[in-house]
Amino acid sequence: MIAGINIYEILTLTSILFFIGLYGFFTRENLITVLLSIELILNASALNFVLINTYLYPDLLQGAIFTIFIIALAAAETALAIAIIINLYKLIYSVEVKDTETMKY
Amino acid sequence: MDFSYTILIPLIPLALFVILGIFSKKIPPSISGWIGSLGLGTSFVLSWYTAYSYFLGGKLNGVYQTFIYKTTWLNFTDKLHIDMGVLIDPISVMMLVVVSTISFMVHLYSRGYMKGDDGYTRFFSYLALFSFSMFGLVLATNLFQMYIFWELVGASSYLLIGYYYTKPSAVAAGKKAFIVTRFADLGFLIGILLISYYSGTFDFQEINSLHGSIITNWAATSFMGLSVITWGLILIYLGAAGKSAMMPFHIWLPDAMEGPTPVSALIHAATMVVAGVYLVARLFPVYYFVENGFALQIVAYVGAISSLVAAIIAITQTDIKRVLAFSTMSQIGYMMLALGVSKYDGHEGLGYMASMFHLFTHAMFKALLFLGAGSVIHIVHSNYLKDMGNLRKHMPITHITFLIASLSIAGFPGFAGFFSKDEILAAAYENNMLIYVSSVLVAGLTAFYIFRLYFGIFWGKDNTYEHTPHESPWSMTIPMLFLAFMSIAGGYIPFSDYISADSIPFKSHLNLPLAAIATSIGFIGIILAYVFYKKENNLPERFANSFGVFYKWTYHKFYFDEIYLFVTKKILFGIVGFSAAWFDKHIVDGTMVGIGNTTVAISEKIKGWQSGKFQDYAMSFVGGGVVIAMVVFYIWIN
Amino acid sequence: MNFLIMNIPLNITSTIHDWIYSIMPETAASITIMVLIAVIYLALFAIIGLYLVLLERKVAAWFQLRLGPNRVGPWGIFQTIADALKLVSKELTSNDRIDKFLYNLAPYFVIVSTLIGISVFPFSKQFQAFDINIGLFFLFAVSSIGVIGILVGGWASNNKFALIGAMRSGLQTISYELSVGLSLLTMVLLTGTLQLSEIIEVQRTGGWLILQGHIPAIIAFMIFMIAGTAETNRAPFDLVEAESELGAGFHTEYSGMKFAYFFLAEFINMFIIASIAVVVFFGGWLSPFGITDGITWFPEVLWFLIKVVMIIILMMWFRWTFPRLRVDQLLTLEWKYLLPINLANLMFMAVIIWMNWTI
Amino acid sequence: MEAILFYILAALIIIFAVASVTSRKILRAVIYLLFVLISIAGLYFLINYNLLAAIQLTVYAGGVIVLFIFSVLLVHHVELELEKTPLKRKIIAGILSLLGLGITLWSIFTYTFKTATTTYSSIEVRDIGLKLLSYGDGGYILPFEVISVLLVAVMIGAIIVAKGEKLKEN
Repeated sequence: MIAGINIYEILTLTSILFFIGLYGFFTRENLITVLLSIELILNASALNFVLINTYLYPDLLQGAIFTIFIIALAAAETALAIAIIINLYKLIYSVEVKDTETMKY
Repeated sequence: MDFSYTILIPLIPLALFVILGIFSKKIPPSISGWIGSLGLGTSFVLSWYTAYSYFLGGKLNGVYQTFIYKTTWLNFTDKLHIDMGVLIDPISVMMLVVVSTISFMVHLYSRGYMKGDDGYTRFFSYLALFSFSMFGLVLATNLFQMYIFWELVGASSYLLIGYYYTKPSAVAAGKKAFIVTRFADLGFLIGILLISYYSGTFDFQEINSLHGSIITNWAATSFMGLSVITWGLILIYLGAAGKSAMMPFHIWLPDAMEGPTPVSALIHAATMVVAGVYLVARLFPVYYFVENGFALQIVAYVGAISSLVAAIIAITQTDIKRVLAFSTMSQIGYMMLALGVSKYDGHEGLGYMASMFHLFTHAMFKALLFLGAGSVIHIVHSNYLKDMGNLRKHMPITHITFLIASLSIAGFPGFAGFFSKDEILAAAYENNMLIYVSSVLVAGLTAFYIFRLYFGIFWGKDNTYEHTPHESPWSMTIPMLFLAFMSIAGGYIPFSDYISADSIPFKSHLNLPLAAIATSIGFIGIILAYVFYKKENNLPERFANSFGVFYKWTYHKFYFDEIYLFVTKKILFGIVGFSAAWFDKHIVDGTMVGIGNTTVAISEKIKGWQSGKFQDYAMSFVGGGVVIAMVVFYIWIN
Repeated sequence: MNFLIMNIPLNITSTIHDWIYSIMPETAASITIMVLIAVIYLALFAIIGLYLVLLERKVAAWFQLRLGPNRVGPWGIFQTIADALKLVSKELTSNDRIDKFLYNLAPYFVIVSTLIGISVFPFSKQFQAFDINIGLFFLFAVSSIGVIGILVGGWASNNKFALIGAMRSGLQTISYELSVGLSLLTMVLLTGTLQLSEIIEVQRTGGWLILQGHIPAIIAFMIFMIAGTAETNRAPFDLVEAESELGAGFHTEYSGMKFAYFFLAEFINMFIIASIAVVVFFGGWLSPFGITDGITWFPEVLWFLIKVVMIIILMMWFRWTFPRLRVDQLLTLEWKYLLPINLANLMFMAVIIWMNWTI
Repeated sequence: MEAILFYILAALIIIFAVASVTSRKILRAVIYLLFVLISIAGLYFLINYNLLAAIQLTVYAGGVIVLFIFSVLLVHHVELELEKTPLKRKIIAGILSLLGLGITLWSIFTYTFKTATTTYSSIEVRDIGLKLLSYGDGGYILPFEVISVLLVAVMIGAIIVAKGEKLKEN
């Protein structure tokens, strides 16, 4: 619990972070940068978990533990995604989103 | 007395079928023939033993008892359950004897006849399957079990007719038999449902024992002037007519001769085709008592007409197997009419007894005729009368046995056919003069065409053959000799001591005046045949020409096939089918195609949305989520 | 203001602490103290860095049977200060077409991460800036940031040698971080706490941890030294720089003070590794066998520095003894030998603690 | 003081997040993300979740960001700039994000949270460790194990995927 800060301000912060990530996810043209945006989204939710835990149920640990899980999942997701991106680069020498549209109508 | 061992009689062929069917590629032909014959031999011995013990000891207070051993097979509800079991009563025991005897003989015969055939083992497995089904049919305790085996019999008949499946005509014949009998069986099935619905049971015994009181109740529910139960019986008779090749449904039987000759002997002469007769006999009390036997009269008239028409057609056919096929049809018509004119009690039930008697003797001599024909065909390699002639010296045993069978079917005194036919004629005479006259006429025609055949094959012109004809091997002649013996001795069995409509034995005696009339008519037929066909001459042609159109009609079997083709092709396919097709094509298909075209048109417009960019999809997803959230919140606020 | 008081206890001298609080309002006081501590640590950082460089040169000279720097000041003790002055006055050159922002940012990553690193060590009972409850883990976390500076700097230089050096550094650091972490984790099983001051307290009663944990502790120490040497990109694991192959590796394009930052950071990293080793294995500021326990005026920080210098000399000894590894050998050593051994050792330690076999 | 720190951190987070999603230099975007992550770690420190902060730093700063930088090093050159996003796309995405943000904030602000009055000083590593390994009520042993299995699977999967072509050759 941060003195002088109420939960609304914190949730506003995380919401803004989340939607900045979403905006990046929509607009970035490069797979790596898209992944960065996903990290932002994940972090926003992880932060939400922790902060809500602190503000509403300070004697519980669920939020912290779930954040640990989220971080682990994020790491796993990134590792796999980057492996795929590197393989893609090996195949088509590009990591642009527009070059991966082979499933178009 | 315990007859539960009779369950083995069908089960042995079933085991044979399974073994021979599964290992048909593994078992060498020499062994499979022996296995089949041995198995059927066991059934044969068991059947005769059953007959011996039943007819000597099955009476209680002068009435033959019915023994039933059954188990509930499918239990739907307390009331609706389907049983499986064996029913031992005079006619089933008689049928057991017939089926097992003919089947055993045919097995023995086939070992010689089918020698060297590719599907030898397959043939025996089919035969075993047929035997199993036929035994099951005969021993059925209830309508449903009978129906099951009825269809199994049809299926194995289909398999055996189409045995030479590389031959298009055989395949077509198999299909024809299957479709026609299937069509008739539809009536049978509906009949079963009607009868069972109103009687509340499938069980033969219960249905038959209901005849006194309940039938009047049944009669109350009427449809088109007839009670529902009469309709049910007529429908059941439809099935019987299909199986037994009665008039409208007889067209499959001549074509069924495409199958191997032993099969014709077994299935299409002696056993399966009399299943219809057996079915009517099995339900005889119901037939007799419902609405004063209206359905039974139909049976009688259909039988009489069939027998007459078939006899006429048989005269002109040149394929010897077809002649025999029409002869079979004619004789079954005899049995049917005998049942039809029969009454129930005591001596009045003479027709019933005569029918069964004739069934028995006919099975023997007709199977023998077929086996003889098979023997001839085996040597001549042709089915046609014109390719035969003067074979009596080359094939003495075949000649003699064929002659015995011919005399028997012609009703020559002293032979089996004489006795049974006499009983039928007597029954007809006592009850229906019209039918009697027709029957006498048929007797004469029968004598004529069978001796036409006999003289055509064994006398007449001296044909040149590819190789010198010789007598068939012992494996074929021994069954023939046995059946020849039965064709004579069968007539001396006191049938009325054993079989009657009400299971009470009575005394029957030869009706001499009637026998004399029939015999003289038969003589006329034989003499005519002798004149026409003993030596090669032009008499038959002149005779045929004098009949003109009638001869042509007869030769073409009264255009029955053509009528059927016209009805199916022109009316069903042409008018009904065409309009149905139009509807299907323009309305049903049109709707579907319209839906498809609309979808295609819409998707052409919107396919650009599928850009292949996952971000676009995510945007649509989030946009949808936002919209839904807005709607939900809007509703929530208000 | 709980936050500051609780997490940054000012233990250097309580008098200064009290004095500052007495003359200023609370917020201002804590900010002042924070600045003061930062200045102290920066100074410490500079002095340690400079004199480790000198020590290295002296040790190298000694190993190679020569004199080393001996002109500036007595025994050349001002040599590195002179060097630093030279570097400060040098022009900051850079390549054309580089990412200026990242190029300039990179050295600070390295510097800041090392600086944060040294702030958590208890040099003595009183001398510790930041006694965080997850001390070891925090150190581990912070030290992993340093590699980002190397990677970014190498990439932003627009130089292929720098890029290769940076890539190698990334590989090496990420790989060996595992071994460092696992070997420390082995010891954490023994101490039951991550807080550095408590780790030292544990050793006060039971003896140094390398003795308490006997076999697995010794194995862990060996692994830690190997991996730690690799973490600091020192020979025989100096593939990152590898002068004979890559010029100067990732900092090829850096000059002047920025180069000095990388250079200093390397030595401070060495110091950090040595300090961790001292804290975790050799009892931190505790005297051997408690020989100075009774002497209240004795500066315990001396023990800490003596032990650290011993370990640093050991690491320098490595440098002048072993030839450089190839990059595949480096990775093979880590993934095929150190990591499995480490995991087995961790199990071993767990069993020992479970069965209560510790001394 | 803490409030000021929070505002500073919040400002850093938002500024660097925006910079991260708009920067046209790829490695800068990664570094901005790193700053966001470090600021979030700072937030964790601020609420005394030291362990989480350290995990955030270790995994994100030490692992994920290094992976990102690695991939950038492998696939991108320093002189390249990212392609410009079409303006139309930016506008649509912006409107969508703002709409979503609006709805989220609206729903947050219309809800009354029951903020707890007690405060929990600092979470201990020991507590979290025990919680993660306890199989009783409120224990997380199963998800913990599942995550471990997932990580192993991902490790193997990443190796296979990245190696792809070479494996085929062999």
